[in-house]
Amino acid sequence: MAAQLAFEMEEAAERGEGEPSFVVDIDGFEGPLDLLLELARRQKVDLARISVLALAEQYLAFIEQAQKVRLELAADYLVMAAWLAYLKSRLLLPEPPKAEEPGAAELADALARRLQRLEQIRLAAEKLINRPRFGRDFFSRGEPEAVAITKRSQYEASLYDLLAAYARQRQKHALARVRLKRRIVWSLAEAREALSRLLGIAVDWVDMDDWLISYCVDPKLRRTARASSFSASLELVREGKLELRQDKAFSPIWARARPDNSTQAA
Amino acid sequence: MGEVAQLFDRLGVTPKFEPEALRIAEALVFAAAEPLDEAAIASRLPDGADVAAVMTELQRVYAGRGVNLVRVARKWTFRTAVDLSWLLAREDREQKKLSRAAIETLAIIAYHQPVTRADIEDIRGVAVSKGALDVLMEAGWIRMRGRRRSPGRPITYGTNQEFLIHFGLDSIGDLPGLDELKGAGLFDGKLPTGFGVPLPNDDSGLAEDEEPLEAEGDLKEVWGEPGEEEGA
Amino acid sequence: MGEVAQLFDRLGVTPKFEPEALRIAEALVFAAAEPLDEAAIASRLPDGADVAAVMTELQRVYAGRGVNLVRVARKWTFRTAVDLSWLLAREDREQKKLSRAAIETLAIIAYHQPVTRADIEDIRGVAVSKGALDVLMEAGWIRMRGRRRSPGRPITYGTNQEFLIHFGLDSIGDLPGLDELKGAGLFDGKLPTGFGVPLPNDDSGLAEDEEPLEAEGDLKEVWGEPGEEEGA
Repeated sequence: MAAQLAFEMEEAAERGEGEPSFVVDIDGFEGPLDLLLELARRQKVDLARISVLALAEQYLAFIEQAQKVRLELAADYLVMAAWLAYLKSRLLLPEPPKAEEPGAAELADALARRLQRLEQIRLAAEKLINRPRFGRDFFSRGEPEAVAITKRSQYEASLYDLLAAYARQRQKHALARVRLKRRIVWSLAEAREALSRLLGIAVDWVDMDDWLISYCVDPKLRRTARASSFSASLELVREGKLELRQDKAFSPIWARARPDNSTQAA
Repeated sequence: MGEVAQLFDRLGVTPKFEPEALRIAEALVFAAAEPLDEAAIASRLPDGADVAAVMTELQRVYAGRGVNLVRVARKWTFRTAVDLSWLLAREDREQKKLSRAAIETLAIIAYHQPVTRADIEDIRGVAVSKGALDVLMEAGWIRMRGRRRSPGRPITYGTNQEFLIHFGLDSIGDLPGLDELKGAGLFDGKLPTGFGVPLPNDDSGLAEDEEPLEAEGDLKEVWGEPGEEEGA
Repeated sequence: MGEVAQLFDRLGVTPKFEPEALRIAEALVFAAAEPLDEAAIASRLPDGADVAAVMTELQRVYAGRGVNLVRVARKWTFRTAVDLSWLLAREDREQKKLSRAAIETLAIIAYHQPVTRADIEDIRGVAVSKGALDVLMEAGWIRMRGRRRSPGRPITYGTNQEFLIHFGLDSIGDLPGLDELKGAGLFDGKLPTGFGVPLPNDDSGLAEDEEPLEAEGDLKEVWGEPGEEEGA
């Protein structure tokens, strides 16, 4: 609203005569209904028994004066003025015999009820806002005691996580496992250990093939056993712990522990 | 414990529960940062203790003291006595003063809930002033409840638990001046059908003529509106 | 106020100060965000009130109650009675994600149970990571079943009912087999012939090569091990 000043009806209506004198600060109103309520209060009667006609006239007079001093009124106020002007004319004219629209008295009554309702809610608002209020009139404990929290972990994993983890690992190691199967071999160390044991028993020449078969029942292992033990036997020969003999190519290989004296002779 | 029993003896009161129940309830409500409902209190009381009787007795013990046991929003909490507010008023606790428009809007929402923006405007005879709803939302006292099943499906507003706590009300039915309003028969008038419920209702359930707000996007969208809707 | 005086009368106590002073001190200490020293309290009491006497009396009033008035660092504050501190303990469940090593270990236990630590290491191709078994035990999904009848008599592990509940399985046999895992795209096609996924079995009965865990002492001893066993 543009009006900043107290709008003094009395002064504005200087040339008028017998106008009720009152001071209205238009800036302080919360819309036309509020203004109407204020005007109604000035009738100093119960809102239920208010003269709506008088009220309409007062409102219209107020608007007229406001326009004379070129106050810019919000559209709301003007709409209300138009409606009240219509109501006023309806109230002054005799009622048409068959009313299609609500009668003037009904309209007036509805307005009075609206004002009453606003008045009531205002009273209620006042009561509400003047109640003792939290943080202003009463306070909670300033230092509430913290609840001690014992953390208990709850682990989370979905079935998908579980299955994916399983497949991932099995997949990763599937190929490695295959190699493991093929690697059913006699390592050099294993062969050497077996040969060393043999050295304890075989004082005389033994056929290495016979001996290997007696150790390695599984035929699949024969090749790896032969290869590893041959390499191991060469190692033992180099160390002077074993003697090897082969009569001709592809004939059996004979082995025996090297006698102690020959070790010393060498 | 013995001392509490002694206290009761001296007061000539025979409680219908173990004194221990009283101590536990007292400790719980005293320690809590927020009001506690009876179910929460009962869960810590010895089996079979009558929580309502315990709380009534505790309330009696604290009546007239510097700290009182009060019931707000159907929950129990300790509060400094209202008559000592002068003692504790501090500047830093001063609250933003609400505009007259905001106060009236709050009252309309409280007493007539669930209400739409149009309902509020109808009662006040003026467009809902800029930011009035925002201020109330920000204060944490009102909430969007749903939408009215009517053309345009307007948002309905109501109060929440914070509202009850702030104004020290046990339930919305304890609003001051409610009887006068009811007596004046002003709950009907020109309000839409279904609005004629004689009592304000802050039930979390929706009214018959309400439907839920659809989604978060919906809420946001609506919440962006007030500026635009500003008429006057 | 009158009620407080009455209370004192009934208690047969004659205070040397106005009952109002007691109420004020009570409200002050209650609402304060930190313990208050006597000077701060005295500044709000009616002139001439003996603050020490007031506090002593207030302490007496609260003695034996669920909440006590205590003096800490020469300042006054309310505290939950020590014997009721259990009221203020609360369990908080914290959601933790299982580590990759732990979930892999769990998966192997689930499919291959009963398995020993060495079995798991053999399948995974790496040493069982530190604490993976501990975590699974803590999560409550695996159990020690018994001992394998083999050198060193290693502990065998299996899953339990909690495991089934957590993963929404009706029985351990509901874990998908190879074809289903393949169908779900979890295995790509390049698997060697003879590759299989065992039909998991969490029977509570011991397998042929298992023997029972002997005693509790046994369990404890074993349970102390994992850290040490941690090799690679």
